[in-house]
Amino acid sequence: SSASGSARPAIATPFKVGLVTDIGGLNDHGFNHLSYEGLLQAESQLHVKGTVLQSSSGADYLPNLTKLAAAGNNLVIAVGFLMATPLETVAKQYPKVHFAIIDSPGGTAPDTAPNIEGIDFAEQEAGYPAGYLTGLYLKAHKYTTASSVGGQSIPPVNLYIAGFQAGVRKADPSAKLLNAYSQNFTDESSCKELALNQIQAGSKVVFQVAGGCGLGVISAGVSTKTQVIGVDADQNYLAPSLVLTSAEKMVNTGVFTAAKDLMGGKFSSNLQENLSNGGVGIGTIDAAGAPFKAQVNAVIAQIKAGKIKPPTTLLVSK
Amino acid sequence: MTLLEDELEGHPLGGEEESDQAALRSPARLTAFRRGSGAITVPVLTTVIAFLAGGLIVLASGHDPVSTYTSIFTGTGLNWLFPWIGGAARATAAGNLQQTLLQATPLILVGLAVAFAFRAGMFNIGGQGQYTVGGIVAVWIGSSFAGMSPVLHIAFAIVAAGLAGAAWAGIAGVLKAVTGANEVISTIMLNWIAIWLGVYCFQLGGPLQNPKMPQTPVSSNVVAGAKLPVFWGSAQLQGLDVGIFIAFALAVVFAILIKRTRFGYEARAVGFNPEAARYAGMNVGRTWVRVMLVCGAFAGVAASLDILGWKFNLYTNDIQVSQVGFYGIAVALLGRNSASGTVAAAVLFGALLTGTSDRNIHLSIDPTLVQYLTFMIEGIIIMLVATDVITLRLLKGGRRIAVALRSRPAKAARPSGHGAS
Amino acid sequence: MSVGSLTVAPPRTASPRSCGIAGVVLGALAWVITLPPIELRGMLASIVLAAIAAALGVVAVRGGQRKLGVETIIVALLAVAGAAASAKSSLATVESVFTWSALAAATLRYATPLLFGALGGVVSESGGVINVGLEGMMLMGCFWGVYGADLLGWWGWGLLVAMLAGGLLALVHGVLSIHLRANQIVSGMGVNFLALGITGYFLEYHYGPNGTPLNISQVPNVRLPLIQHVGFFGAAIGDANLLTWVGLALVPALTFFLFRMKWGLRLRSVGEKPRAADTVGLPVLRIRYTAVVVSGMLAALGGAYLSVGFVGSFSNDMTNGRGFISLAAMIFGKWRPWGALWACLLFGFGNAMSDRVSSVNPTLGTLFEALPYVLTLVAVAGLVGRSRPPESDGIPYERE
Amino acid sequence: MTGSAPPILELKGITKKFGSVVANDRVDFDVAAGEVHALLGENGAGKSTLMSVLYGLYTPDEGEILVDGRPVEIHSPRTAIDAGIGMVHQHFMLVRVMTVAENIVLGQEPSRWGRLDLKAARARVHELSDRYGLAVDPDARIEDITVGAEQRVEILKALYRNARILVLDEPTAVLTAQEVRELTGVLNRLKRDGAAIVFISHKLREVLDVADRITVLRRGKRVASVPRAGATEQSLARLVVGRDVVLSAAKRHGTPAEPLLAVADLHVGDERRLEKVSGVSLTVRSGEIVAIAGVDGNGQRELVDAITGMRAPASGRVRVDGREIAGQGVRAATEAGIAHIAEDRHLRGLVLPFTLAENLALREYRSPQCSARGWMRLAHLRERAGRLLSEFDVRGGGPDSYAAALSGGNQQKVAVAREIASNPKVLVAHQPTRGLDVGAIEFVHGRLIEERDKGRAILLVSLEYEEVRALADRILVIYEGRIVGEFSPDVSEEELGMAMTGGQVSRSEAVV
Ligand SMILES: Nc1ncnc2c1ncn2[C@@H]1O[C@H](COP(=O)(O)OP(=O)(O)OP(=O)(O)O)[C@@H](O)[C@H]1O
Ligand SMILES: Nc1ncnc2c1ncn2[C@@H]1O[C@H](COP(=O)(O)OP(=O)(O)OP(=O)(O)O)[C@@H](O)[C@H]1O
Ligand SMILES: [Mg+2]
Ligand SMILES: [Mg+2]
Repeated sequence: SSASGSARPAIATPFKVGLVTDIGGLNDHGFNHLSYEGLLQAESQLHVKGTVLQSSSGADYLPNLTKLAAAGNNLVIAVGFLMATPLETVAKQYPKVHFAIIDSPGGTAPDTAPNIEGIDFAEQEAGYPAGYLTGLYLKAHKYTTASSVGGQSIPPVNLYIAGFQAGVRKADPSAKLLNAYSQNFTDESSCKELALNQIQAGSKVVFQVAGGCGLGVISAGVSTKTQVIGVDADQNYLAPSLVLTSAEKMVNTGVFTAAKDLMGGKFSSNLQENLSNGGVGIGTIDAAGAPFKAQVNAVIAQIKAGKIKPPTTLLVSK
Repeated sequence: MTLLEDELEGHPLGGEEESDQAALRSPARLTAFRRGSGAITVPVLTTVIAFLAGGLIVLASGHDPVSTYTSIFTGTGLNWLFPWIGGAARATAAGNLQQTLLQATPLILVGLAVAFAFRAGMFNIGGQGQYTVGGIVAVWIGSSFAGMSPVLHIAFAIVAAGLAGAAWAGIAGVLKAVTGANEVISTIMLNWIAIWLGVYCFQLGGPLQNPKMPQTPVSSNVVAGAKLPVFWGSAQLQGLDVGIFIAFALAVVFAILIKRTRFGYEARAVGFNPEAARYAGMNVGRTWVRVMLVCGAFAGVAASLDILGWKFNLYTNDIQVSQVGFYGIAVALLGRNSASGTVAAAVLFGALLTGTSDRNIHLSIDPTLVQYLTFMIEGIIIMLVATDVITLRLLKGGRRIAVALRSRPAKAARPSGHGAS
Repeated sequence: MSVGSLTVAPPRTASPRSCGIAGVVLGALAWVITLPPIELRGMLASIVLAAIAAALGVVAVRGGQRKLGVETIIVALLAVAGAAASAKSSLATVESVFTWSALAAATLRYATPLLFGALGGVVSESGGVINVGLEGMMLMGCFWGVYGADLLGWWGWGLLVAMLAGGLLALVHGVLSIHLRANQIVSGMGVNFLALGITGYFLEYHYGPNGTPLNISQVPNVRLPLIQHVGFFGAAIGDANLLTWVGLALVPALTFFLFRMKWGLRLRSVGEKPRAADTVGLPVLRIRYTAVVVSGMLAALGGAYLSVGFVGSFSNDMTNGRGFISLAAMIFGKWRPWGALWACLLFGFGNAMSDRVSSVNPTLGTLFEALPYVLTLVAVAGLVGRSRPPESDGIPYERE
Repeated sequence: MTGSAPPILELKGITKKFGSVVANDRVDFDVAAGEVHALLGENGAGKSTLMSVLYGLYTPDEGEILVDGRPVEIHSPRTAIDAGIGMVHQHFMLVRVMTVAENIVLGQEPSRWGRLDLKAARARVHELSDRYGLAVDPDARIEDITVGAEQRVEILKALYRNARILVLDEPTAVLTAQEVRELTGVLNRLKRDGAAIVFISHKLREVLDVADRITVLRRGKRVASVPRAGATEQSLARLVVGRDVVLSAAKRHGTPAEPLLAVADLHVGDERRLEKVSGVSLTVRSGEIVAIAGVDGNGQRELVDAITGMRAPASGRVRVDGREIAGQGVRAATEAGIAHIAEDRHLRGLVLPFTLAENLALREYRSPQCSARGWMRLAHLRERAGRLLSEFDVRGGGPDSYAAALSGGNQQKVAVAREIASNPKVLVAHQPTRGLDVGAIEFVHGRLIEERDKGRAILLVSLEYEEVRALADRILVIYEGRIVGEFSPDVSEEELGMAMTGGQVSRSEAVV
């Protein structure tokens, strides 16, 4: 569906944007936090009036969304696919309000109500160049194995890993790939344990796709002097000489863009964030990866040009 | 309600000083002795004191406790009970009260699951696991059998969830009865096993995962016919469903079971003194098993009311982060393991959860801090409940607090003839 | 009823009990021979061994050792399943899962925080105070350990601050349950909530959205220069955390303390029969306070291992139920340090295994996450006899 | 002997209240060196309370304590110990899982750098036990030794702490005649060494045996203080209860009829599967009281448990009126007509936090009168309890009072009432008067004989020679799990004692 026909908001009343976090809360080292940053950015640059509600359990989703919708927000953003069902319910009750959802589940949510916009990210397009860099690094050092630690087997995680694996194999077709899930996004020690396992099994680059839990992967990298790859944000600052690079997903940009677009009268069923529009990308490349910068940039250009289409399914699931 | 009240009637003894028998160690015994001391006043006063103490924390954190508490209170929706609240405020209050009661519903039942075990001398930490298993079954049945008549479908789902919870708790009961396995260990383990079972069922590619949403680790949705009717508030926007009446009814069942039935008599005897129960010809092991079955059934039904009432599906994530069992222990203890107490405590916790939810409190306090304040207030409430002596002694004009705090050094300082000799 | 068998002296040879134990060993062997380094590929040997084990189990049941016998049969069945699983998997897979040295190292890592918690529980409950608040005390250790290490710049200070915080929370539990004679379970639960609130609040307050800094000073690993390169041992214990060693050392130390020293005698007397202790002039309440506070400090060290020792940062509710597992391990270990150690190791092993097995098959992987819990359940149901807590555990002491 | 010696210990005007209960009401009491001063009184008269005040466990509301003529402030057992006071409590203060030596030295352990010096502890224990003839095994765990030995350990504990004033609260309640004699010897030795001894007992004969002076408490007040000379059991009983007491139940001979309980070749193991009962056979007939006499720990507990269904025997038969019940559990035994007055009312006999109505239903709660189709008939239970409480003269509470709130004697009456009210064919009475005062004993004995005369078969298990002789129609002596002799009630104490300790048995004595 396209923009709702309603007139642009009067100048006098500020444009209001509400944000509902999932139970991860604002300090999840992940997308809730990044969404909030996007909102802050919108507040300072677009002068919108932002409101955030955190959910402390699943029972809060619907009341929180309802509250923001009823409070006259122009745009209500639900952070995370967990809110898909309640969002659909609320959106139908408030057909005049615009809603958006980060990481809509497989693009299904937007189809359920015309006033929902899915903010989707092509994570595989960030994972691919990170993987490609990894492959180059492996080959240069005659290393055999790279690995990934996911939080849970869900699309946003698997897309990253799918791109990563394809990227590694592109650069080093003989590379061995490992993958494991910690089954959570919070317990750093469980991710560290998995990473240590993989490192012990020969992995020389570990890609973390597990939010806060993934910090444990970086910790494992630090204690074994192994290269790791950050996720979602540029995590190079955490261990500047060991974070090979980061696969970034600008959730903040997504939130900002959605607000900006709606202010400009633009609203669609899907807001696609990808490498071309800067919605995903890779972060700082450390010293170990520096020699391969040019090659990685070339691959990025190819993806942008559509010459390479990173896959969305995993090559190796274990 | 005389039934519930007589269950709460006072016990003449303040506490047992020491015992020669292992039997007296049972938590049931401990709580029974505490149960008598002022059925209504003490919990109420305890709550008040806890809030005051919480207010100090709020103050210490640099916020205004009065406005914080005002917003918490309006957030609970309890102001709906004030006739002078009208108009929009009344509508908001109604909405909040619905959420409070919706939260209270499973807490009542999981609280009863813990309380019943306590009454029989067992510590059921497994409410969470029993709730989880009940939820899995409820959502499975609720999302299948689309053509079934609603009443039947709902009853089927609730009963099946109850049975699933019962079976899960029964494992701990049987292990205790047959092999002597300590139920604290087995119920903790069963909690985690239930969680992973649930995650397995609804994960991508899991056996019960929603086939229409292959990219989401979630169950199928409960069909329209299996949803519990909402009788207050919007049926779409999570109004209050009839589940709460089922919870109330089961609380009455609990009270009757405990006080009026042979099973309850046996359960209490076993709880207070297993050896005496054996002496009376009771089969202690079988009683343990049966008690656990009942506990599990309560917790299982709790989950089904959530699923059929407002959740309608289960994400793996819901299963992993649910805290219902944790709260259930607190609720049971706050309610002193009686039916009416548990109901009251569940409503209190429900109110606390909604009242302190971000949407109700965030204007008066830094939103990133509020949930932690909630935990602290909850902790203080629970601790004060544990020491109703404080409240009791305040009630008695502080006379006895001096006794409790009487310290030996102070007395030793007094001159003593012997010391001089 | 076995008629008359008891009237003569109990038969010493091949008692049902020894049959049962032999059965358990044989059953375990049936599985172990399919694993590295033996790696028998056919199932025949395993099936034969398991069958003998099961038969021994039946003998044990017949002989009155019902529980042990049933356990033996369960072990035999599990062994066949395990052997079948090994046989079906490729050798490479089996070897990747059963890298014993790495498994041992991971087991120790998982067991360490639990061990501290469980030992804390042993101390507190030996003195007669049930400590359901271990979870909260551990969590305090997690956060304040990081805070201390960050603020004061050295992990040692971090541990100290952690112990102070854990001890302080334990003191709250102590005042409630000792002086005010609270129901100790309730008080412990309250303490858990409080810790959740306090740590979350101060995390937010001090560190805000970025969380704790990642460059804090961490408890170092102990590199054993001689052992480090010696095959199995090198990988298993050549590079373990200092706190792991401290925890392991605490087990015999605490055993010695409890059973060989006068303070241990006093502590246990207070937990068993406070009135008896009182009547010989021991300060019951003071001893209980000390026990509870020390227990909080130990639990906090366990928490600090997680944060300052292992991952080097703190996140909300980081203990994630480990305190309760410690509690279970303590009960499982029959309120004794060595017992607690075995329980923690078993649990840690389950965890380590689950990590490796779950990587093999991602769909079934989630089920394998339950492995440590299932292992514990099976073990507690079978191998451990009825355990008896200190007689006055959980009963507040008052004179009149 | 030494009425003239100055008192080592003096209690003056002690008052102690528990809420509204005045447990001690301006009580005066003193004891001199080398003297045994007995303290008598009904259950709940305030004896233990007074001694707890002395030992620093309770703080008196009024009054003062003088040791060696000087006032002392005793506010904890520590100060009491320092003042030279030692106490053997009514309920033993021993840690069951620890050894004898550990219990004795607890709190004043010989040690090197904190490490227990068990060798030194053992040596000290040996030295003391040799001096006073208190034989104990320092390395045995308390849970493995007999009550008599526990008693000795308690005395050793006090001596180890150099007590000059020794308080013994009902030390003989659980001892056999033999052990009582040993204890008397020990007390005499202590007396000779100049100790002052306070001796509390309900057994008047013992009191007359050991005491130099006797003080009687009633309802918290001191009612009399008399020298031993001139005191008789009758006169003391009158002082204690305030009326005349029938000390030895006036018993006609029973008229035994058909056998109701038949035990044949019973073998029973204990918790550790060690055989404790080895081939016991016995018969109890309607209208007959058969007593099992023996030193504690000779298999009585296991025998009673096997007969009442609490424990499955390894082999053998138990028949109640022809119905086999061995190994079938308590319910089968109850249904066959067995009732069981338990040895320990707190451990088994009562559920203390239950009301009296609930406690009184424990034996029969499954009967149609008490519960129907799974529902308890609460009104009936309450009504029935009211009847039983008045019939058995239980004082201190009604049907809705909690059992925990009654005094020990009244608690025992509740347990007795319940078992008798279940209208059993066979009544197994295990230590039915343990810890009861003379008045209560009189009552329980009277009831047992009454029930016998109604045609019940009564199996009495008792450690007390007098009780056995007063009640039994036949006496079976149990020793190391076997019945080693059968005697008529007029058997001499010496002979019975000999049999009970495994001496020569002359079967010829047996009355069939
Ligand atoms: N801790 C207590 N709290 C309240 N009342 C008590 C307490 N201890 C004793 N009493 C009451 O004080 C009175 C005296 O009890 P005490 O134990 O001294 O009796 P006793 O003479 O030792 O009896 P017995 O012969 O049964 O041992 C009783 O009425 C009892 O109920
Ligand atoms: N905390 C208490 N509050 C009220 N009454 C109590 C309390 N503790 C003990 N009592 C009562 O005090 C009395 C004396 O207690 P004690 O332990 O001396 O038992 P007793 O009467 O000697 O009985 P027994 O013969 O079983 O030892 C009993 O009636 C008991 O119920
Ligand atoms: Mg894991
Ligand atoms: Mg007494």
